[in-house]
Amino acid sequence: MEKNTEHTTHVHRDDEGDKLGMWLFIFTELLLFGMLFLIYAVYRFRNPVAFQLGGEELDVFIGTFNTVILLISSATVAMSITAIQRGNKKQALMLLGVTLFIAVVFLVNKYFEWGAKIEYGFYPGSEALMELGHGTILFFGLYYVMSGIHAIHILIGIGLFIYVVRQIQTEKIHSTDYIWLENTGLYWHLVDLIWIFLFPLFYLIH
Amino acid sequence: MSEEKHHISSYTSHFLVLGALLLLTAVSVAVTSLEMGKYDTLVAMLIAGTKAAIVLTWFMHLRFDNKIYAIFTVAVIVLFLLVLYITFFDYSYR
Amino acid sequence: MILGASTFVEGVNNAFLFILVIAVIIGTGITLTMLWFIYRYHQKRHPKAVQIKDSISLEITWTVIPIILVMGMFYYGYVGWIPMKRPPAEGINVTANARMWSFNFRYENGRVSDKLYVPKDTAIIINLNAMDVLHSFYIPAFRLKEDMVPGLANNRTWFEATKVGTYTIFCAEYCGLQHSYMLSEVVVMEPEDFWAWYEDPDAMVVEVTEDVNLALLGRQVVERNGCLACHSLDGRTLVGPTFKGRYGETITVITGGQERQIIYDEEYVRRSIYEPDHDITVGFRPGQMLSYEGEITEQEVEFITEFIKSLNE
Amino acid sequence: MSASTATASEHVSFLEYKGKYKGILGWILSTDHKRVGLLYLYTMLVFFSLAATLGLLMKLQLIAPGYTIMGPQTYNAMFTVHGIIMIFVIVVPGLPAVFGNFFLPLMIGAKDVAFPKLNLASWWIYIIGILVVLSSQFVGGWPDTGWTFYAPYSFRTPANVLPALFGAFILGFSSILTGINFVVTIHRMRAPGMTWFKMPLFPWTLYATAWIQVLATPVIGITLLLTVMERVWGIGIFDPNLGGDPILYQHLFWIYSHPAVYIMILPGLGVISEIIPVFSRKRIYGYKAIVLSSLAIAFVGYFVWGHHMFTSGMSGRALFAFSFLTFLVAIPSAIKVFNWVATMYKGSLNLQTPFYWAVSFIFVFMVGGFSGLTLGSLAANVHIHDTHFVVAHFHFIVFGGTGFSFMAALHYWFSKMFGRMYDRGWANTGWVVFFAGFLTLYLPMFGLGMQGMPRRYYDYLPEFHAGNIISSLGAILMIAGAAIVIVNLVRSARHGEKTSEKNPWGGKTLEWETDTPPTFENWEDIPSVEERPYEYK
Ligand code: HEA
Ligand code: HEA
Ligand code: HEC
Ligand code: CUA
Ligand SMILES: [Cu+2]
Repeated sequence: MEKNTEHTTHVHRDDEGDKLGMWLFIFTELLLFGMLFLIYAVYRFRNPVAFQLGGEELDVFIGTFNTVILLISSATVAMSITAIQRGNKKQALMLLGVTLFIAVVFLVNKYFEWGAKIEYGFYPGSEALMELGHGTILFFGLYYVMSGIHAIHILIGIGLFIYVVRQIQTEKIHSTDYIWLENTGLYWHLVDLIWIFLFPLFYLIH
Repeated sequence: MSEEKHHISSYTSHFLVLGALLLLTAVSVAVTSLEMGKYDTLVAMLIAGTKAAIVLTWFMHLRFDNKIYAIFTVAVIVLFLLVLYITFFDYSYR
Repeated sequence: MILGASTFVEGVNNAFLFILVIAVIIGTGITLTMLWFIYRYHQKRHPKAVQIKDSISLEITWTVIPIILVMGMFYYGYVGWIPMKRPPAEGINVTANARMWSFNFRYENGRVSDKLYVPKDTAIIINLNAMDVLHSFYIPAFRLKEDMVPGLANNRTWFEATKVGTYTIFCAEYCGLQHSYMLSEVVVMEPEDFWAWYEDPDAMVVEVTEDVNLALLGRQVVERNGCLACHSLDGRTLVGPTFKGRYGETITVITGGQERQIIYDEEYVRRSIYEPDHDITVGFRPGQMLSYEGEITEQEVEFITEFIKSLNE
Repeated sequence: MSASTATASEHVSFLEYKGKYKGILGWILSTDHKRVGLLYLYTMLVFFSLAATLGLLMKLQLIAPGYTIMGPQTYNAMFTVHGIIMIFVIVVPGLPAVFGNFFLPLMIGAKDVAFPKLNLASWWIYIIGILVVLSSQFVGGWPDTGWTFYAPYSFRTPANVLPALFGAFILGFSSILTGINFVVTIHRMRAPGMTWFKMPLFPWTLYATAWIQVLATPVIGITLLLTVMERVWGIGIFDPNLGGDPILYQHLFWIYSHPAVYIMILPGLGVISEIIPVFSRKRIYGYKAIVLSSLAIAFVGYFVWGHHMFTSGMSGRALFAFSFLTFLVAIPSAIKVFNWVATMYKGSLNLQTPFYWAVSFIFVFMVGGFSGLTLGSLAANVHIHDTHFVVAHFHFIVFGGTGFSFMAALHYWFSKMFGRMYDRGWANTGWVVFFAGFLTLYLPMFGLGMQGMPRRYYDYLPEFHAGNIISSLGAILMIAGAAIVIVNLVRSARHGEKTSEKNPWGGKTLEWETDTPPTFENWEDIPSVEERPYEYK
């Protein structure tokens, strides 16, 4: 990650610098996903009908549910920062626990969502898909790639949260030194931010 | 440097923000059943954009942090939109 | 620059020359100035540097002048390019097919040729069709280049030749192993000659079989269609298996994921040409060879078979 | 690492400094920005030699039409690996990773970069990336797609391109991390008193470059990743048979790779902006104009990617816009050139090897730049796109630009880095031979391109023979020149005349105030800055 505690405590600690580093990293992520959105825009522009039909294949309920819980998890992370700032370790841990739990639920949902599609024979390169039109292939190609890469980010987020929780438990993160938590929070909000766009683009088009 | 003052957001404010986000989600889902033709996507993107802005300003603290982050963020988004715009110079006129 | 033989030549050359002249003037100017400074202000001759103040007006001058110059360059480039994008409504339509690694050209009356024959002073509209990967249709003498993109609708270019002669067509977009051998020629003729060629009845129904060497005809078909880019006649393995010594053998192929033994006979050759991905010879990849359905006639398949057979001797 | 060891290590140069680890581990595990910089330098030397040898072999193949020393498959693999290594391993990281790492903290008065461990990590990632690229040799042969990996060939070729794609993807991470590191370093760690407009020009260009690294590299990352997925799973995004658009691949590729060419050149322009005033004994002319032009190049450079696609089948309107923007992006470069020349005016020129490299840089950069303008012109581009004219353009500007500035920087900072001075006689001889070889090698390629010889051609028609012979002979001359330069530097780094002179050239920037070679943490007291840089009296 962007910072290293050892170095900062010995030589010079620069929370602002660490945060700037995190923001820069977020910018790279924004552009990475940005390009996927660009591809999406191009293909949707060229295959409007197929994308609409594709969108109808996806389950709005699961999508909405995932959106709601992801938003909640963003709020709990933000609140955990408040808790740490106020020196309330227990509350912070609890809030992070909720976040972690939601992250896992999100992935479980994804698993079932993907599982159902794959069972149905809808996955990149599958015969059922190849028989459909080009637009549909592209829609599902993008759907798998974009939600897949997003899911990988959730996994990384889970790893980070586990690390942060341990740091809080061992008092490495506390009310005057919580940049790791803040940066992890920023990262998690980014994951949320991307989902905010993925959701309408894939689930809500008609 | 690390002694700078930090803004501490209250739980209430977080709840309010979350409420707004959930509300917008609900609106976004609800509007899809209205048939608005080509404005569909526009509306959906406007709502998503608002949500994103809310997350950036409050959850990601852009409002309270050093201004430079907000400036950079806006610049990056503008850069992306320009790239998107220029790409469509090709696709819109092919 | 090289000789030119189309209506685009002037526009391109002008754009080129305009930039070249400016480049030479400014480039030599700056170089000489630097050399002069190096001589004149050498430590020995000029031991003490004179500090000068920045001058905004100077900065503006050498920003504005280049802007004007580059706008000139842009203008000439634009003017020379506009006609390339505006094919006239009337003209001879030809479809250029590109595949790894050969071109062929199909005319409206169904005539197919591996060289492009065109009349002088007539607009030729080329529909570019790439069958596998990107290729590029490049005729230096015409200052003409346009990529051939698989799946791209309305991929067209055009030209009007101004001089009778034969000019090379290159494939200018990298397309794999034999990219540098993907050449053809454009033959510009007087209109009368062209129409005579175009309507040549013999060209359509070629072979009257009697006393002709079928294997030799097969060889011509194979050469014309660029098969030899992938299939050797001497036993070497190129992109595909060799033609030599295969006929009549029992070979192993993969059909629909299943290995099976089959005999290399006329039927197999036909299937290999029309449906290459049906049976994949062990050790090779599907998707390399494309179907020649509609390009090679049943009769020609016969010739090819005879030719492959003849390689056994 | 703590403050107490700093006193013990007083006046021990970073080269001799003993840290936690001994021997080679003390290098490959060191987070000292100077050691990391040198690690990059050594790595690059090795892989540059490899890729340059491939270049020479290609030229030997092209000395006559037909088969001379290799078959087409080998040739295709060679220019691919040559291109990948030269671009992703040498010139993209190039100056920032070597001289940026070494001198950025010195020039802005910092003890290290903002994230030293991350810095070391990016070198490791870099090594892993290189190894992955080269591993393709052992898993299915070298890739044969060209460094551009154009769809759909890149997922139809029988050769195994996955390692190359993956390797380039990994190298991208290294680049991003360096970029993040530099932006934060420059924002947070400038010495007291060093306001933005008192910062020297090399750090300024690094700043602009770092932003491009941060904002453009992810684009190539995702593009390469998608190509991998396309090859493995057939997701269809670039595959015309499944509805994808191969031209979209080109858009994405060049959205990164055009800004990337400015990643390559900007730090080079920065180096030249350091050298010219120092050897002219004069304040740089138009400091602010040069700063602003760097930022302008970085920004406008984002919007011209389409000039690589003028014949790709893109819409006419897009071509129009891209050509227009391409011409605009040339202006900031012009401003720089004029300011450099103005700096020499009425100076007191001290003719040393770095200065020779710098002046010849300006020359080749001009030739490369003007040929770039020719390529940017719509009509001219149609004729010379994908011919050897392009090859000449980018060797002139990449090798001539980045390469020459790299050499200039090496000579300029050599004594600071190694505590020894290079042999000036050999250095100058090497430069002469190199420069002559360079021109003989690449000038004829302009002619070949205008005649219509396409690039990536293993074999060519007899009419192109003359140009190719000259060019191939030039390659041999140039190898001789490069060998002199490199051997001289390598030898001098080990056995050259020792020097601890802090400021051999009379430079005015902060790096010349440290010991030669610098101590472990560079400064006992962080200097404070009052004057603008380059204030000669
Ligand atoms: C260091 C890398 C670098 C740099 C800095 C540049 C700089 C420029 N490049 Fe180049 N370019 C490449 C690396 C680079 N390029 C590479 C690697 C390729 C090939 C990729 C591939 O296909 O494999 C390429 C290809 C390439 C193409 C596509 C060619 C094709 O495939 O058809 C074009 C087209 O417009 C182009 C244009 C330019 C222009 C206008 C500049 C300008 O920025 C140049 C500006 C400089 C000057 C103009 C000179 C200095 C100014 C003066 C002396 C003052 C007087 C000036 C005026 C009057 C204007 N380049
Ligand atoms: C930094 C970038 C860089 C550099 C320096 C070079 C250097 C050289 N390149 Fe490079 N080249 C590219 C980047 C570069 N190239 C790219 C991006 C491509 C496009 C690939 C593609 O199409 O996909 C390309 C393509 C390319 C082609 C075109 C292939 C084709 O289209 O058919 C050719 C052909 O001649 C060529 C030749 C050379 C030669 C002869 C050199 C020589 O000048 C090399 C000279 C180097 C030396 C002279 C140094 C020698 C030093 C030693 C051997 C070491 C001695 C060492 C010690 C003692 C330690 N290159
Ligand atoms: C782009 C390369 C390419 C071209 C051009 C090409 N082929 Fe092939 N061909 C292959 C490959 C690869 C195979 C093996 C895979 C397969 O069986 O489909 C093959 C297989 C064959 C076979 C079966 C051979 C065997 O030994 O099993 C025949 C017959 C054949 N091709 C004929 C032709 C003819 C006739 C032409 C020209 C009209 C032609 N090919 C053009 C690549 C090519
Ligand atoms: Cu076809 Cu190159
Ligand atoms: Cu470019």
